[in-house]
Amino acid sequence: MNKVVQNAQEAIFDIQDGMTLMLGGFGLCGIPENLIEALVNKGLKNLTCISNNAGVDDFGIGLMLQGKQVKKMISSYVGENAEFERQLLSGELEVELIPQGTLATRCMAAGYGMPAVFTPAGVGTEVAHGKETRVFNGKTYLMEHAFDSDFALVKAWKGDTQGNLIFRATARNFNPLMAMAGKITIVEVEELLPAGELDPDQIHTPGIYVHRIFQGLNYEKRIEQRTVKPRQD
Amino acid sequence: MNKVVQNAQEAIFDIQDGMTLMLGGFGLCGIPENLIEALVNKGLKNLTCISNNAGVDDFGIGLMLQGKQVKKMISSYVGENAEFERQLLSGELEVELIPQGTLATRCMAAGYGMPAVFTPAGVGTEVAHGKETRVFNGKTYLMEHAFDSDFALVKAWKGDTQGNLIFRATARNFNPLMAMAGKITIVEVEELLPAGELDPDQIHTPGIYVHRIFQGLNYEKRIEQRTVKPRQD
Amino acid sequence: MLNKEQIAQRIAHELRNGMYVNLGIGIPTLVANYVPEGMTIVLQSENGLLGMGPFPFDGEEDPDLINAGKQTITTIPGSVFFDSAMSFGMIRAGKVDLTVLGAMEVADNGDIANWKIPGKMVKGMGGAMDLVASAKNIIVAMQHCSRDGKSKLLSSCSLPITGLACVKKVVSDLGVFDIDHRGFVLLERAPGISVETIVNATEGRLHVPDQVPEMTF
Amino acid sequence: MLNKEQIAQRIAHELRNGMYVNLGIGIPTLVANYVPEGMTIVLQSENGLLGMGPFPFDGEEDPDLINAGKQTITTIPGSVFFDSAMSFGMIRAGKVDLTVLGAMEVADNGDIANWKIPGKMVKGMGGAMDLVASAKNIIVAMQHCSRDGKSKLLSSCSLPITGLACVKKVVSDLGVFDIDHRGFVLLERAPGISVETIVNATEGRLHVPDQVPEMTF
Repeated sequence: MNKVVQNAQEAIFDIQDGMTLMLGGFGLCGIPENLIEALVNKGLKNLTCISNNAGVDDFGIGLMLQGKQVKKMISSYVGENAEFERQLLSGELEVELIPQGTLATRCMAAGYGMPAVFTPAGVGTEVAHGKETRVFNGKTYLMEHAFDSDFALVKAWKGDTQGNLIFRATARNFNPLMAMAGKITIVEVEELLPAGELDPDQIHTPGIYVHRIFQGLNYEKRIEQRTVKPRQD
Repeated sequence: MNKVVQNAQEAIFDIQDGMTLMLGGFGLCGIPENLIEALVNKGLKNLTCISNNAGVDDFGIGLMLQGKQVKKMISSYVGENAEFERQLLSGELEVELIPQGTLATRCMAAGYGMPAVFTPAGVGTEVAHGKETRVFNGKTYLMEHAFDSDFALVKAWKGDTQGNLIFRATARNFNPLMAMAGKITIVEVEELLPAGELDPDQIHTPGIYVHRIFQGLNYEKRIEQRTVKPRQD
Repeated sequence: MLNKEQIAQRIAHELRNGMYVNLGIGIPTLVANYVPEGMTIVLQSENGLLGMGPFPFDGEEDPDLINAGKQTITTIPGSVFFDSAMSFGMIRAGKVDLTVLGAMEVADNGDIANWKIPGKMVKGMGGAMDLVASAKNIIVAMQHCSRDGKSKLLSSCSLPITGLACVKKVVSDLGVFDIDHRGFVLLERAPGISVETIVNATEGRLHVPDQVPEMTF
Repeated sequence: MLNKEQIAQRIAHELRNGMYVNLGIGIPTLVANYVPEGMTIVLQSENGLLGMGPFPFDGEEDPDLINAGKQTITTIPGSVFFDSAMSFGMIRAGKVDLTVLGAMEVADNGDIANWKIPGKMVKGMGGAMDLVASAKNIIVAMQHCSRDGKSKLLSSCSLPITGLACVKKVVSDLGVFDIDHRGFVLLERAPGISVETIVNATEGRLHVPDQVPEMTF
């Protein structure tokens, strides 16, 4: 039971060209910054990335797009990224857009061993093309399949040496779902603690789902839309 | 937004004969003691109860069986209860036994708006009779439907006035799943706090799923199998 | 004609105490500014938060705490965080009482199009398809006509649709409309807008009752 | 013949460092007492716990902390609690490395019956059907024959089955058996038990290799 690795580079040693990766985060919130940097440095190519968004031009998955590492994105929203748009329009990049709840639920299905789930999202739209529909209680649902990915790359707030994870605020988002869904799950945490330091009642992801864990460095946590209100004083 | 009621009696004011109730707990661990007592006192009849177990002769749902209030039990294991056995063999009580994971997942499906889920549990057994099967990746699954219940009766450790809940240790079990699944969800807690007293990162059940909440009294928390080891000293 | 703030203000009349509400990006977000005094509503943000508070004070932004529009926000007493599967689970299970969305087009049977303009950049549907497929009560905030004067309240959507027969009410810059078997049912006129103006601006089936009051704020 | 403790002790040889293991009620529970020195395994209890510790000291029982057999237990550093859906989710997703169960009957194709005796009281399957349908590796701990001497290693189960073609290995009081296309494959004999005794006690197809060592502890 040795899940702790030294850093992102060591953690991704066996990720190869052409693989399918899940990457946690919503926008730039809760993304695995260290792991993305390691993927960029390693120069892997032809990756399929399952992630709600595709980062911005110069941060997050945007960095992988800059390096033309991504063959296909499976996302719900990709509108923050000019390089993304260029590659899409030029045909360099494949994109599969799916509803956000479908994305989340297909991750959960993988983590819970459910091969398929039913959702009404996308019924009657182009998302439904080629998919099986089914009526329950008079309402139509699409059958959507669990994701099948080689690796899940996840960012948590705190973790322990057994791989137990706690997320913080809305940086939770897709992270615990993808943590459950990867054939191999790699987690970077802001703080890595000895087993026993986390309250067993308050762990979001049990370590049984986690294969490798390390403490990340130099978190930038860039904000996409800084919205504030003026101070009264 | 007034979810707080005074006690169990007030909380169950509109539960009627013949309704379908979900009751949280595993064995006697984490059962809604106050709500069960109120159901017994009210003398409701012909209830269908969805609960992993049926209590013991003189505690938990066993008290409702003593009062012949239960028409049908939907459970995974009912072996701790002699009165249960008597009523079953005499034909007074209907019982539907389903796998424990199927019970849990059918609750979750209701709470997540998924009309049906697939599980391999029970394939090829008498549990599969009359159920649709389907093969995914060479493995056969049963299609199981989300539960449809009138009320969910839940026991949590701490809760706040908005209905946010935290469970403790293995008293969690089916409670958060049933909390999500009830058309109306009633929760008894050991400690009821003002909104804002619970850490938003550590809430197991968001209050959006909870309709009524109260602080329970006189918890007995009976232990079914007291297993201990001798002290060394 | 109503401006964006007034559309939001009018939609706020639909709020009821204790509602759980999901507000989409754009005009819907503004609705939060018009919650009536003394009323409690709980805002759901589909990226994983119930109980969304106002923007933070300058300097107190938390990069881990954003809404579905990726804006920095705050929590309030009673807030809860959860993952995206539970977030859309509660949406799909009908636990959110009211959803307010923007739209490019709405049809008189309640179809909505708000995610894609073919030939232009496609940003994706985000959570919109999940919301429209599951919400019990959907109100659309929108401009009645495009900049070149074409009606966006149609007999059928020309753009790729987001969901079928789901919109219950539309608040446009010209008026308030229910959608039922009669099509768009004109409930209220914007101040100074005549029924005739609305009739001319509406391509879809429009039912005009005998009395159409002017809206009040 | 092995006694219950010895069956558990032999099964403990199958443990590997770092395994997540679910132990059923009865003999399987005893396996926890024979984890080799220096090896770490994590016990999953399907009522919602990873990292099950030993029984508490007398007077320190916590009624909120029980295992799937409803016994009072303790946690260890690194323990986690979760709900029943996640518990069976991780079982269904194949995250539990080894499952040890008791059985009333096992067939030579791996079918197992361990939940019901028609005509007698039916207690229910609990989590057994979920476990056998999903576990990657199932070892059965059982008595080879019933009290009246009938084999419980059969060509097909006579009792209502719990799951199909799922058992990978059987440790009985007479020996250790793999199950593959040849049926029961005799790997080891219990001390002092002859191959002939095992052949006579096994109703299902039995493959006997040339060499069948006596098991060691």
